[in-house]
Amino acid sequence: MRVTVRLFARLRDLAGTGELIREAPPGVTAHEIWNDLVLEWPGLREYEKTISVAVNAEYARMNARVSDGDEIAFMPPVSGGADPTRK
Amino acid sequence: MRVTVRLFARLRDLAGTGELIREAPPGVTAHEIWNDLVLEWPGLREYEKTISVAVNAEYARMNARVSDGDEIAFMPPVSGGADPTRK
Amino acid sequence: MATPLVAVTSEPLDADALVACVGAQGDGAVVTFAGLVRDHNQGRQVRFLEYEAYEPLAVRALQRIVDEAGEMWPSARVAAHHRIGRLEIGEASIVIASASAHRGDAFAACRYAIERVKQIVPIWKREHFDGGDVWLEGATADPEDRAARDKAYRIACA
Amino acid sequence: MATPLVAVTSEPLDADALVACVGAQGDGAVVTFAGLVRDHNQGRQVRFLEYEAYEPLAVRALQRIVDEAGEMWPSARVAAHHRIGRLEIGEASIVIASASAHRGDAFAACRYAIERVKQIVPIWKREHFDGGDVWLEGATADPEDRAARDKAYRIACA
Repeated sequence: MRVTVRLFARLRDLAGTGELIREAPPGVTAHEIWNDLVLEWPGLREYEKTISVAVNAEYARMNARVSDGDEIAFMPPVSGGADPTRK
Repeated sequence: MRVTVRLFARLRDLAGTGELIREAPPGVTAHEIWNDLVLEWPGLREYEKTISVAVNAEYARMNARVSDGDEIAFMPPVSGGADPTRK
Repeated sequence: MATPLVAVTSEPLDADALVACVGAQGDGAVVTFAGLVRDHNQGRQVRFLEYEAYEPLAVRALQRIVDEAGEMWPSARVAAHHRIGRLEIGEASIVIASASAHRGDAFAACRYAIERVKQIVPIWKREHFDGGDVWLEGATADPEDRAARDKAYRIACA
Repeated sequence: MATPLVAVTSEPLDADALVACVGAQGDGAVVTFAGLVRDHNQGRQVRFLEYEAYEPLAVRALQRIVDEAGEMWPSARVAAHHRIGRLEIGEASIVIASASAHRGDAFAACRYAIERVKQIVPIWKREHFDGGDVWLEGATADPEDRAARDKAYRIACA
């Protein structure tokens, strides 16, 4: 099956792309997709503990199973608003 | 000596005037002026414990001594702003 | 003409002008409060309100509040305008703006200011309702009352 | 066209439009919060900011926040718009408006909303400063995190 992976902000910079298509076996979890990304772009590893994940534009858990055609988004810690955000 | 007395909001309604000139002996206190007003308009008496006083547009105490030409303002409890004010 | 930080006016209030006069490039947070005339109060159908002020003292009291807020939250700048005269339902009788680099200070200073306005600014409202009118009375104004000031500070939850 | 309660937009934000869309005649208090781009951060001279969003999820997260605030302060109605794209110094990246019959609720709901925006809305800012740029990162977004929500509620000091 095929899923669309979305990457945002610094994750996008590290991977050099904000959107990619991945082939994955049925029953794969978001976490397994993430692990594949880390193999390809080791710089992503530092986000292992701090990313959020969404499936089809709804927040999900890393152990969520994804289906053919799903959009899986990985997101670094958020920084909306205007006043200082501590790194 | 002569002083100008200012009355606001319901005090003004009770006295039927917002401004009056009073003759008073030197050394008179704001409280003595108030007492004179209450003699004239007994309806003011209910404000004895809740009025504020200002001398020459500065908050003062009821025992403040006033001078010739001073403006003495007596003010009921305030109700600025917009949302409900409990009576 | 520059908008003054404090004013008592019979003209409609302009929140944007207040924001402009407290805002500066160093600030990350701007909080405004507007108090609007409600169409009901204590079960009465309100027709309109009429505000009266002891103007020179009201302006001084507003300035005192702005200064107090600046002492307590030095990063914040506060402006406050109160309207007087006849106000229709939905119109703003008071607008306060507060700017700070820190949103917590901007919120606290704004909240503190409205609490203090209701404590110490010599302004009164007469409610005209279906069937009559009544002067509303809240707090005995005493700017030196430490307990009142402390209460406003606690409510501001700094 | 009616202003939506929540939005993620590249257009300049309009606080007055937000106030209009939460305001109603029964309300006595309207509180707004605007977050402005600061000209400095952590000792760096900021040139401009660039905001990026995962838009469909950001809109849902804003809606969630508006709903949460409405549950906690049933008298309050909240609207929140976040801007994305390039923002210059002094421009508003977020505007929140809150209306209630009670000023305490209006303040609390507005403050709660901005705290939650910073916790769970998938928006990121890249700071362009003299000499480079850097992505700023704050909180790991987890709308189900009860501790984060409780923290926002405590800060709102209801």
